[in-house]
Amino acid sequence: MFEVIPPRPAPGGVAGVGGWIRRNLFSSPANTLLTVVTGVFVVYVGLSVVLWALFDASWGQVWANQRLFAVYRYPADLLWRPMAVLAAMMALIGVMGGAGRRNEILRGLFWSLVAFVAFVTVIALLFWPSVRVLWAGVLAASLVGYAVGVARPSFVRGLPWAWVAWLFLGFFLLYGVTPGSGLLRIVPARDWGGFMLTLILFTGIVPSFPLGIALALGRRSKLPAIKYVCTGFIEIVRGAPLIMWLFVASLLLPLFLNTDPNNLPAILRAYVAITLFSAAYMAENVRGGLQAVPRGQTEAARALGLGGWQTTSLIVLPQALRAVIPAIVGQAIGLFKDTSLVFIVGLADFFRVTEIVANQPASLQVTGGVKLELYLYVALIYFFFAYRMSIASRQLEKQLGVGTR
Amino acid sequence: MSNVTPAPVRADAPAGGQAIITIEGLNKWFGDFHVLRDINLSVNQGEVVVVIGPSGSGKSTLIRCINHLEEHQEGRIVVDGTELTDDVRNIDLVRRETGMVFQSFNLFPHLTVLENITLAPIRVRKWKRTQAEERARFFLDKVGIPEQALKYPGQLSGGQQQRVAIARALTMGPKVMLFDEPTSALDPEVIGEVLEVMVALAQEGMTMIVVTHEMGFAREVGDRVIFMDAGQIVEVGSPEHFFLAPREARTKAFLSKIL
Amino acid sequence: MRKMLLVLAVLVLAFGTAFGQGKLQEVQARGELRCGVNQTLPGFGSVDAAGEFQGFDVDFCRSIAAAVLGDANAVNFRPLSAQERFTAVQSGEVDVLIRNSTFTLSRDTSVGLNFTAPTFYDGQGFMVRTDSGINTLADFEGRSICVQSGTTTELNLADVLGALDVQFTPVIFESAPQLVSAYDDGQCDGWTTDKSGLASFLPTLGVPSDHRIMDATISKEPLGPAVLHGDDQWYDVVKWVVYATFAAEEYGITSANVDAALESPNPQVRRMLGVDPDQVRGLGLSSDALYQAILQMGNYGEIYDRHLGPDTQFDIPRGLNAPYTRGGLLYSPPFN
Amino acid sequence: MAVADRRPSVAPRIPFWRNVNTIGILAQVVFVAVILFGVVVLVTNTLNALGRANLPADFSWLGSRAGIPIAETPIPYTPNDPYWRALLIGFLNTLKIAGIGVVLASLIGIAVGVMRLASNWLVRSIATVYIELLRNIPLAVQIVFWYTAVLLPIPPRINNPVELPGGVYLSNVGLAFPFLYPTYRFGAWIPFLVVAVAAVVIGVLWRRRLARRSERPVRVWPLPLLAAVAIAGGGYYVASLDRTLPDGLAIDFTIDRGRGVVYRDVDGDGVRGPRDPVMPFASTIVRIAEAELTASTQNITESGGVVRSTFRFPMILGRDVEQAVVAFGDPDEAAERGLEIHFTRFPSRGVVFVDRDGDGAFTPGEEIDPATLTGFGGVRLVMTVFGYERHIVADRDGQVRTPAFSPSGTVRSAEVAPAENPFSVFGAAAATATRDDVVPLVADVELRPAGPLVLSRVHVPVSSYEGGMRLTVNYLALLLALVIYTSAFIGEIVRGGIQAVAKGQREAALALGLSASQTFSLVVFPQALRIVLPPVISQYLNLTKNSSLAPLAGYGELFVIATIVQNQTGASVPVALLLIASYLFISFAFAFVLNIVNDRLALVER
Repeated sequence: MFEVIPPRPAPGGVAGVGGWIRRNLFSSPANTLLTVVTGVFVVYVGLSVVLWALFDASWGQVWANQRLFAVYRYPADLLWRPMAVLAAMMALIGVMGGAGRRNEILRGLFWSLVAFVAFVTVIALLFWPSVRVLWAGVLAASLVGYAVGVARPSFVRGLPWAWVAWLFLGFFLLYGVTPGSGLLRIVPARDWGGFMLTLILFTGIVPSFPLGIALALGRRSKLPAIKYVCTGFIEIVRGAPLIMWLFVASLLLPLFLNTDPNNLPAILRAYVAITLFSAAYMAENVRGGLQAVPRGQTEAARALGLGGWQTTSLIVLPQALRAVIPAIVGQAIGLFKDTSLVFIVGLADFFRVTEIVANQPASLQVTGGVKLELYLYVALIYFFFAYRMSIASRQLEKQLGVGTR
Repeated sequence: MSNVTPAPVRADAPAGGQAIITIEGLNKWFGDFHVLRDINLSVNQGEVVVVIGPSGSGKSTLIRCINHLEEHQEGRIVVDGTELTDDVRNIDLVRRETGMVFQSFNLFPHLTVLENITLAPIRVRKWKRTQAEERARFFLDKVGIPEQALKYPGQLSGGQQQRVAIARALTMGPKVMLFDEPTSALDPEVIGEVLEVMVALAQEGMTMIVVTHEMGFAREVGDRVIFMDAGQIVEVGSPEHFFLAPREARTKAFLSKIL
Repeated sequence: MRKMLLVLAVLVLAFGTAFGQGKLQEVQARGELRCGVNQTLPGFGSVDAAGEFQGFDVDFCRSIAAAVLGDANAVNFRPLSAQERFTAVQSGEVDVLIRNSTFTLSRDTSVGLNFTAPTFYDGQGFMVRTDSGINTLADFEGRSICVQSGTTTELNLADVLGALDVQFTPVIFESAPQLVSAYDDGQCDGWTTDKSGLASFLPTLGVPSDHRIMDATISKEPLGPAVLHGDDQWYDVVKWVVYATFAAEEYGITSANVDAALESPNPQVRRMLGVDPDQVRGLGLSSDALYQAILQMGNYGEIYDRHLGPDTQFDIPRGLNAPYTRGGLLYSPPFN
Repeated sequence: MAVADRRPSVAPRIPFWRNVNTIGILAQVVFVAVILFGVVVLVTNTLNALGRANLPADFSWLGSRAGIPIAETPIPYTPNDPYWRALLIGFLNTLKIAGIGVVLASLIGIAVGVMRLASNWLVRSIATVYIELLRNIPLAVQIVFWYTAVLLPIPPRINNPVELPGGVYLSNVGLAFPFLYPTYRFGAWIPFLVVAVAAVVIGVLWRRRLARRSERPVRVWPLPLLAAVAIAGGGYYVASLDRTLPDGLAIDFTIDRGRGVVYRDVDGDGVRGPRDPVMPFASTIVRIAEAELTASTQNITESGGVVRSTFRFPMILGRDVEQAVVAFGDPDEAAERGLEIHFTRFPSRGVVFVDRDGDGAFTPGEEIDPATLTGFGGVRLVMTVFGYERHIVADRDGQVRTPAFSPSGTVRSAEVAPAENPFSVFGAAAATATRDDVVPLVADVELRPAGPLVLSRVHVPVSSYEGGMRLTVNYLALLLALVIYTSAFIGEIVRGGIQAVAKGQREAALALGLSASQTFSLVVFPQALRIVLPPVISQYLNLTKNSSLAPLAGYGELFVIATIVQNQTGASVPVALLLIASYLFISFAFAFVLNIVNDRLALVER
């Protein structure tokens, strides 16, 4: 007579917390030794860092210079402008996060940003009281955006236009419209800096996208002239480091245009260099995607009577881009970190502000100077964003089924 | 000069019909490799021509030349009165009037079945979306999978995908359908469902050129069978002629292997 | 083809429209002065927590703005790295460069700059540990010296010690703060830069009393505003604003008492402050230009004391930077 | 007739804008015209702008004197050398950091990648944290962190370096270790080296042919390599037989400067003239019978905190001298205050203390505060050195350096304790004799014959390393940051590569009875390597390009030197062109290697 044997609980060391610990930490004498040694090491390092941060470090200059870190010399009375741009951005992301109930990745990103804004709001409450209302406003705008997204998911359809509007209005809000007058007076680009500048430079990824696609298509063109020019551009730009291009662009762009360099603020020059550099890398990513699209796709499209441009834009590119989204996110993370190189052209981005703060007479009065504190502070914030993006990239990869071949 | 080129086999359509495809003296090279040699072929409206032959014999290349997926170097190809020349407009015209079904389906994976089908009518024929969708559903119904309209190709079986591909080609209202080994990539149990559709299509009077190894199909619906080898047309005849009394030794050898 | 070239040439010309007017008119029309400064040299140029530029060099930018535009705050500061500072003047990106740059022959000629009156007479010196046993330059034999890259100090060091046949190990840094911390941590036996720089960083060292600035001065380092070569009017304006700060200190005129000084019987003072307006107008400025400079930013001594004087952490002795009447080099030509 | 039919009838004329053949050409012509126009405009603009600003647009300045001191020079260089040489040094320095960095990053990266897959959770987690943390912080921040926050403050100062086994010295000036350098006899060895290399090439070709013909497996490499080593070794011996010094080899040693230059007196005038070439890496022995050095006590900050009243003489080791005695510069005052000397490292380091607890030895807490004694200078000390003898290998510039001694007795009237055992020297309290005479300073420098190579050891005569191979702290900081940053990326690639090797491969290997480690090293890793190599090579290129962040660490590589040159000459365009060309050269070199690797991998697959 056949009878199903009832399941029994697993013996110790297979399941449960104890089992997990045994398997992962103490499976053999060598492993145990390894666990103990590394454990002691980790505890020692962790403890010394915490003790130093709590007792030895002097964080005063970090908090006192929050404005420099955030916006550098952007006028204090006009801070509502960048904050409004930020609030609008958060609200738009909020709408996306709220509406895309099924899109875990986007929602996760949104809440991470909200957490960051909340963190800065707390810092502002403690150390930078004049902007606490503004930061609270940003927080509120994010939540309102989210609520709107949840209530009216259909708003998402209008979002591309909203983003375009945000881009233009945001620029005008930051830069201003009328010189000197009361209404939106102009804040010259040389006063922009800090984390705001890092984010602005980071948006260089946006124009680099179409440029990169054009270059990639050009590189795959059957027409030799176009192909070689595009290939040459891509290879030359990728061949040299970004810091060199920033330096060269800063020197040469005004010469190339034979114009008063003041018409090309340093930020613009850096932006051009970053965009072109990013475009060359984007082109290589896109090219990888183009190569992954089977030839049959093009042929089927041509057989249906679609023209060359239609085939490319409707059939080939959508597939190619989808395949390289993780690579593009990876590139975005790289670009985010690389914005720190603009120190070479005298721009005061988030990273460069550490040097400026370290050289204030006030910083020099602290015994031994304030260095480690400043570097740790910026490193942590860079890490937060870059790491969060890389998590999102991994989720995206999983969602798209790339890498699970 | 003393070398006498053997006269190429001419696969002319039966007299009396209205020729919709005329190929004369077609030659094509891939680099130094002479893939198509002196092809002469014409096809009448409503005719079903089956092209058979060993792999590498140039069958696929031949039908790909007909809608200019491959460029020929010598000879003339006239489709529905339009000659394929270097004129971009003529190429577009010919492609509009010929539908093609590929061995590997080549559905667009990022579009739904319905979008796959309506894409070309909307973009090329400039139909309204509603009109295109209506026609698309009509043909989906015809190939027997009306319920799959909103799925993505990846969610369909091979046989279903190929039927979508046929519907996609048909929705453009082509005058000629080109089939490039439409069943070769399919599992044996679903080949039948695709062939059924093709048979039905043939019986409705569609002009078809079919490259295939399905001898049953050739025998059932083929008006003419063309045997190609080494880039040449070796033998032309009715299905009965082929399967009962092939003339050329090469044809016999080929048929003995696959039958 | 020829037509095409013609079109091309026209377009090229259109791109290359020369800047017609002089810098002074340009600045006045623009309503702000573009001033190239340092933002990482405490005492001379730095940015405080409120985002304001502070420092000795920075205040001269403000003086010039006060004179030219009547408003000391009408300055657009452009922080420049050592690498780009001269390019910034050559290309017209800044109207005037006041970024602890030394007036030298080659810079005045080949690099296309014009240096106006020096605002700070400096000399390259050395800081060493008191216990290092280094008393003369020859003692640097076999020792290491920290130096900042891309500066005249680097060139002077190589020149002077090379002439003495002293072999040393240069340790080169991109920025002054890095250099100072390296020196403080004992990476080099000596550290060389302008003596003002030595003095301003001395208090920031771990144990300042362990270090001393050597007597030896191996160079003349007149630091002053630089403008683009070839615009005499603008050159004169910058130069005379600087002279006005000298003269004001010499005559005892400060921002506090400048209004009273308008009543001064001294013809020099009257001409400088625009009471007798012809001389100042001759510069192309309004007659109260120099008055405004002194009213808003003070005389040389006030500027000096604000940033480098005894009440600051730097406390650099006036030394050569005293009026000639007190044994220094500050000597303003007469306002005649 | 049939033949005529084969040719297509002449098609009706196609308008050129619809002709597939002409469309392409037309598009290219338009494209090229636009690009050319752009280039012409840019070039004209640039020339105009350069002309207006009176800046150089050519390369003629390359030959002028650079005047840039560079700390690390792989080839001889002085500030009097021209600009091109300074730039060349920069380029070589880039290669120097990239070459070493690539090797180290690979090693650490592989280790981290394997750790990522370890069975121990803690190890796995550490590797994960390492990778995620380092990949997501800008390299610029990391360089500054390592340089400013870690390397500069933490290690001991140059005048008290840590001596590691093998004569390696570490301090905040950098790292120095013994190194082999070619001598004047190196030329005699070169033919043997050439033969050895030829032997490897010929041998390998021969063994390959043999391998192809023979049925049995043939090991290609061992025999030729063995032969090459034998030839080179034998050649070294033969080349060492004749060690005759070159004619006219001399050294001008100035003892009070502690410096000499080995040169060949070509003109025979007995003086080093401008035409007499210096002789690098000459082996010398410097002997000084009796001399003095001075020092003062100071408070120094080390990683453990402030150490008070220490004294440090230029580093003289016990093996350098027969005897060395440290005494107070002013014995009377010292005696009055009860000061005593405690050595922490004989004979040149120690602490001045007051024996408060009367136990006759130094106890922590007994240090004096030098500032309270004599102001700035602390307590002055004098070391008298007897029988100094040191083997010093001249550096690349022929330079030999010792501490700058003073004649014994000039500094003061030294009290000398003739101690039997130098390590028992305790202090001036033991002084028995007073001398008032001044012993003149005499150095005896012997030039020694040498074989083709000479081992140059590190010593610290003043406050910089001499001899051996020296790596500056700037180099080390940049290297550390680059290596660690890149290793995180390589680690992730390695992990991916190992995971990508089909699970079946591992199972098959285990099923064959291979151990876990054999499975990994013989089956999994070689396969992973093929997946990993191409992306890792592109990481190598990234590392090389990232070395241009050197301005943050003050290391004089290509980009740093180029920016200085640009600033001095104003030659923006030429410098930019040189930079771009140099980096392209490097990139293409990497692409070349990558292609070779890809080809070989493809071959293996077939």
